[in-house]
Amino acid sequence: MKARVIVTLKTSVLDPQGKAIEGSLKSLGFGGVAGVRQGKVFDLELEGTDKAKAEADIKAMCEKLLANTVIESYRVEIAG
Amino acid sequence: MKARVIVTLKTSVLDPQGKAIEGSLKSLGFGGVAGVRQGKVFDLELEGTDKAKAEADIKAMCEKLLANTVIESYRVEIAG
Amino acid sequence: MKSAVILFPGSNRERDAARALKQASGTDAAIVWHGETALPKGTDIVLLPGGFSYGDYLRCGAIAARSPVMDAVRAHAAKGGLVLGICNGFQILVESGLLPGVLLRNSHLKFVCRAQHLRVERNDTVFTSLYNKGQVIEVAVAHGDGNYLADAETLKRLEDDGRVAFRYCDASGDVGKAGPNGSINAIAGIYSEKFNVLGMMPHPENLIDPLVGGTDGAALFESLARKTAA
Amino acid sequence: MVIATLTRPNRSPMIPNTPAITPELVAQHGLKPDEYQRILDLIGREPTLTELGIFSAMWNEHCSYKSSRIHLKGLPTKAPWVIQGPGENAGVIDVGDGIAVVFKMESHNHPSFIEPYQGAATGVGGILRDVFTMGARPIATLNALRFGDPNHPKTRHLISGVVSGIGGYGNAFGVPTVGGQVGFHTRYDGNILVNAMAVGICRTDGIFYAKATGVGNPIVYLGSKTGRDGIHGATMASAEFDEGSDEKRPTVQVGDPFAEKLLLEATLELMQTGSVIAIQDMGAAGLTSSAVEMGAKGDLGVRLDLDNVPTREAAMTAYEMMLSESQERMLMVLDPKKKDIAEAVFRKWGLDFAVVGHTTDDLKFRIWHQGQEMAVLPIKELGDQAPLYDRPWVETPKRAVLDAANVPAPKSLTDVLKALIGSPELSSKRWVYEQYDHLILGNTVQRPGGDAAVVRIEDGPKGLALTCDVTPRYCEADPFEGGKQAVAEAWRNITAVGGRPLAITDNLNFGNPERPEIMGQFVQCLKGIGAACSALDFPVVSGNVSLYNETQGRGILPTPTIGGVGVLDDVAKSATLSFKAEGEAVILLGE
Ligand SMILES: Nc1ncnc2c1ncn2[C@@H]1O[C@H](COP(=O)(O)OP(=O)(O)O)[C@@H](O)[C@H]1O
Repeated sequence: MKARVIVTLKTSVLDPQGKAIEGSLKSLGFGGVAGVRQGKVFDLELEGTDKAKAEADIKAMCEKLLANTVIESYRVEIAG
Repeated sequence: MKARVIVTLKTSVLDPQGKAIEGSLKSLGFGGVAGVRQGKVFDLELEGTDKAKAEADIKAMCEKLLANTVIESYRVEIAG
Repeated sequence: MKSAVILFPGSNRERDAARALKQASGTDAAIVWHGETALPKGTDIVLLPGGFSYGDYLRCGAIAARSPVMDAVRAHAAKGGLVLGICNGFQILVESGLLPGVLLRNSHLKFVCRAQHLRVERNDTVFTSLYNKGQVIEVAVAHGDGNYLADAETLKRLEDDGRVAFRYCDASGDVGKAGPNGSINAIAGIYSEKFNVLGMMPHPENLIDPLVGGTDGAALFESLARKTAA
Repeated sequence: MVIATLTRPNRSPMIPNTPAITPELVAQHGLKPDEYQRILDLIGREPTLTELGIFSAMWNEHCSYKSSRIHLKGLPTKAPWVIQGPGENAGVIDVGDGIAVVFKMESHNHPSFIEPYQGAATGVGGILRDVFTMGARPIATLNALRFGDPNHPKTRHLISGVVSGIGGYGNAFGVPTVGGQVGFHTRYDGNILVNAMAVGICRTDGIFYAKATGVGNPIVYLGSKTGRDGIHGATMASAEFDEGSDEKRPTVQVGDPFAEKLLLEATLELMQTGSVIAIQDMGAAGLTSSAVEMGAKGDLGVRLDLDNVPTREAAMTAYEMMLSESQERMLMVLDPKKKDIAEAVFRKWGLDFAVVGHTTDDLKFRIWHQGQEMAVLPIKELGDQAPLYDRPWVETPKRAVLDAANVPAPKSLTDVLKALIGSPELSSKRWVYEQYDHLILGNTVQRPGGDAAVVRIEDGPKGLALTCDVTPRYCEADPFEGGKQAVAEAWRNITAVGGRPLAITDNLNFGNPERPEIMGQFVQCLKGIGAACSALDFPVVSGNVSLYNETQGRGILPTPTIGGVGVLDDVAKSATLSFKAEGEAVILLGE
């Protein structure tokens, strides 16, 4: 089973990377960019076929390792 | 307009970060993880409402800056 | 020798580089701001220093590679002008297309700072004429993303053309052991096709003084000074 | 999906500035009932919410040193070479030839436990700012770290995050991290210690201070924008952790070493223009404590107009702006005639620059926002009238001296040696310091791995010997002797490399001072430190106190980290610890 986890900084948290990328896009001539936030994506390959279990497992992985919920939020997408 | 760009390493490129995370997940007791690949996500806020133009612009941003196409592929999702 | 050290926001070894150039040539390097569109007249060598340009955000060197001054650097290189990129400078060179390949995160995923032996692969270039071929030198490494990678075809071309400048090795010159970062073929630095552009991860500019770890890096700057002496 | 809007008007919905101040609200601000009474007596009315926030920031342990102040007064802080003792952003000593050394150590313990990478990184950022706000270019950093039992499930994660955070910030900022300490003990399981020290140099006539002068001079905000970072972080740093704190964790700040590097270059460039009258880093309790300090030190009032504060988030209230702990920010009082020159420097470096207020002659701290006066407080009393406690303390009972005769001799000395050098405490720390760039700037004469690091000053021949020391188990067994020993060890490490010890900074990490045993450790350690400093003519010029390092009633080992600085007149003469040749004599000095 394939799953994707997207981890992003909470909105109130400073994102220095996003800020720098936004500046660079602007100076490259992309004027219409009003904001950039950078996050991480984890593509997981899981054994088994139980979707509900996978979802619970991934949630636990996020809480324990993939995200620091003090500053980050995460979203889990399980493929088909 | 909001858009999301997902940049991932091409499959042929080794991903030591993903490997390390896979190892950590296993040692945390998540046995069923068969593979992890790490990528980046950029959430963009764009001015204007022309979806086609936005798509073309974002493609150009990816080619010029957001992805290093020697090793990375990208995907663009435009909200709504 | 007229040299220009490019200062990007976040560069942090520009003083170290300027000091090494001055020690070798007796002249002060011009410090050129990243927003400039031209290099000082008569520049012989452009040095892209180490550091974390733009915080190394996105990818190391990626944002700096797209700053205005890089067009001038590209034009300088196209005319055969000398360009030396050290550490972040090397990353900027590959991101700007002046050198092939990519520099990935170190294979052990950690920043590494330590003394490191290098083997000088050839001494018939402007950068290395004062070394011996095969000489083992000790310089410093200090980077988190120095893991050089290129596709098989590019790699073959680099090797066939003798464009590998330095390889990581041990004190006896053996490159078999793992380098500090997992680079393919233990590559620590490469030349451009015309051998006028050199990118390298290690820091020869920090090893120019017997009191501060040794002088094995000095010959690189002295080679340049000799070649470009007016 | 939520995406931050980055360009937005800074209009706040008017959250009431004058809610009823309930005992609960007071308690949430970490203020005790008698402390609140003190506020009422001081201003003669009920405070507004913004004012309550300002008091909570100024009167917490972290800012006011209310439990430690009276004891800190006993430390020797003077010597002919001391230019600035405790009380400024950092201490300053004279090392001759017109060169001043500026240094300080500070803790970032609690944030590093919650988010090890960012907590440690912002700790390094904060201490670097303390040094370059005084006009000095940082030339070295050190760090003293304590973790729990190596086998504790959290330790591995914490150490790896902290070490990469320290490296991540210092390496990008571009300062060599040349030394430090790493220790382990189960008593740090729930409270790790991250103490960072920064050292900078400037000309003795080029030092900048926090004291504002002149009425009507512009107060300028510099650096990154203000967000809702760590609101109440300063209060958190003084509140004991309880079991539930994993859940109600407050936000921590994210560091931006890139912005800090720009801030460094811009600040030093600006100082050259002669436009800076006073300058103060926005550390914990950001805008509040920096503005109050600049005004109070100069016997001036301060008026801030928050509408001009560059913000990162929409609709920030006065309360939030005054308590934000966003990093990489500074406050300056500028010469009005040179404001444009100053602004040009900051624009060049791409940093925010905004006039957010001015100095006044009414000795009041006034906060204006959206046409309303949100706070008006007596500026000097905010600092001077902070609570001061002489907390009860008890002496640590003397332990019986062990009789060597009762300690069984080990069977194999080789095994003992192996056990010692294999222990986490004594094993090589290379894994740590290889992740720190210790060679940048090209002046590191003695790298990590020796007794003290030696860093050359510019082109020499002078250099500095730098070290961090403390042995917590000695301090636990006998706080007085342990405090003395920490200073003596710093002294020895400096002399061992050929340096002349000049002064120290300290970082006093202890448990809950409201417990007499802990307060006793604190008082006695401090006495020991003072005794050793006096005996050695090795004054304390700066420092930091971190109390309440305690989880579920169990405190850390008393850990007064000492950061020592010495000078070498010629770095070529520094001594290293390796044996140089075969057949040399080995001489043991001392008892
Ligand atoms: N956190 C750290 N950062 C940088 N260097 C460190 C750190 N911890 C230890 N070191 C270095 O490792 C060496 C050994 O440290 P330590 O065992 O504490 O030595 P000692 O007990 O002799 O002071 C010293 O040179 C010290 O500076």
